Amino acid sequence: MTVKVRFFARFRELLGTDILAEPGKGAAISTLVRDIAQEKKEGYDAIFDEHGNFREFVIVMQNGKRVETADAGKTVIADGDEIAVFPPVAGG
Amino acid sequence: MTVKVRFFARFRELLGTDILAEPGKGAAISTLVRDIAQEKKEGYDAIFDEHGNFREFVIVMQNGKRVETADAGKTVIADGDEIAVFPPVAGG
Amino acid sequence: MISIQHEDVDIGKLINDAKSSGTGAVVIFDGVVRDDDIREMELEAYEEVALKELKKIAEDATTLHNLLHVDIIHRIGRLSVGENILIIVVSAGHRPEAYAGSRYIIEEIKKGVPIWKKELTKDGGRWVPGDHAHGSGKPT
Amino acid sequence: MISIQHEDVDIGKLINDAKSSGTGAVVIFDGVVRDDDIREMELEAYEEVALKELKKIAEDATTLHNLLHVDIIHRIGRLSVGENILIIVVSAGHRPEAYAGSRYIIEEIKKGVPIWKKELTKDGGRWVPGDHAHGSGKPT
Repeated sequence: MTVKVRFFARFRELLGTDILAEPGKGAAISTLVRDIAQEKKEGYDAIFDEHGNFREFVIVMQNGKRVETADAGKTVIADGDEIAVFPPVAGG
Repeated sequence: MTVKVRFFARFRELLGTDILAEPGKGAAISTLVRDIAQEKKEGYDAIFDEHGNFREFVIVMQNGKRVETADAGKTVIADGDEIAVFPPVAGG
Repeated sequence: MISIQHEDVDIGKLINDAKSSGTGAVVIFDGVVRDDDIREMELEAYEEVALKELKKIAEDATTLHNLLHVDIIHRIGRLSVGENILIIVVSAGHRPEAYAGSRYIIEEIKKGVPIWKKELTKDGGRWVPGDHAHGSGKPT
Repeated sequence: MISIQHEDVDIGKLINDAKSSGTGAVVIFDGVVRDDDIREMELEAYEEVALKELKKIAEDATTLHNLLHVDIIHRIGRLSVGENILIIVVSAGHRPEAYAGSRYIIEEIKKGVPIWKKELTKDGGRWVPGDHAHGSGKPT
């Protein structure tokens, strides 16, 4: 299955965006994001803490709806999903 | 001496405005306004109550500064004064 | 610009002119003739005094709310439904000041500036009662 | 009009279009690039989600504050000092609703809409930290 991962703002600068990935069936959001982020240490460190958990301020969305980062380890990805990962917003 | 009396809004409609008057030396504001208003009963009744006192909501200014209507009976007019009498404001 | 005038103004131009390098927020209030079953509205001012009071309100708002720029344009004469009555433009470094400054100005105008409105309806006219029964500010 | 776009807008035209027969007050918020020793600002949005959230905020503001019309235009891309970032136009029958509705919209945008700003200075760039540490709203 194919999913798209979008990083924004600082995370985009560090990791790129609109990344197409092909996770295995039953993969969790956190696993997918961790695998992609691991390719660039600075990007990984921006998003994950030393225990491999999402940093407190990181926001994750699945198809435009927020997923609590604490739940991202058990939230399963479906084919065609769009996963977004970004730092706190600053619009307006 | 010559003074100008300006009525605004409803009082202007009833009594006119920019009225030049020549009160005697030592005349009080309330006396001046009463004399002018008396020429038209409806105008007089709009400004004064049955005891000849300014109605509670009436505002009086002498040269652009407010005079409490309770004090208008003892506030003396000077040559060249501009006296304004108007109902509550409704700008904005 | 603080003004009492018959003519309308170009609000877009006022906004541009209100900006300086420290401006982060501009708040504009535009009071409009509302169609309360009226044909037109007639506005009248004690112009010299009203203008002086508007200037004082602008100064006080600037000090109290740290504004960078203030415009107040109050129109008089006959205005149709939908026309601008009062335009207030304020700029500030940040939004809380801009909102608070704008609101301060409109409330002070309602409270004490000698301006009156008459609604012209098909049955005649009706002077609008003020928001504040005792009108034009405190004695000075 | 609810929009996320690169182009600026004609605020004067938005104000005119915001008026209907029941309109007594229009309040406009214009957020501007402030000169905090920067050259330019670069804005980025998660466009589809941000637009959906702006529409939701406009609907909620309309219901909560009895608004007659709402425009929200949030610009993205590179903007210079003094340029408009965010324009909010609301109209209502009376001023308290117009002010409250306008303020509600800007605060909700700050709280939760996925848009980011980078200040471009002579020494490089700096992402602006949000007002709200935890960012984009509540989980739904």
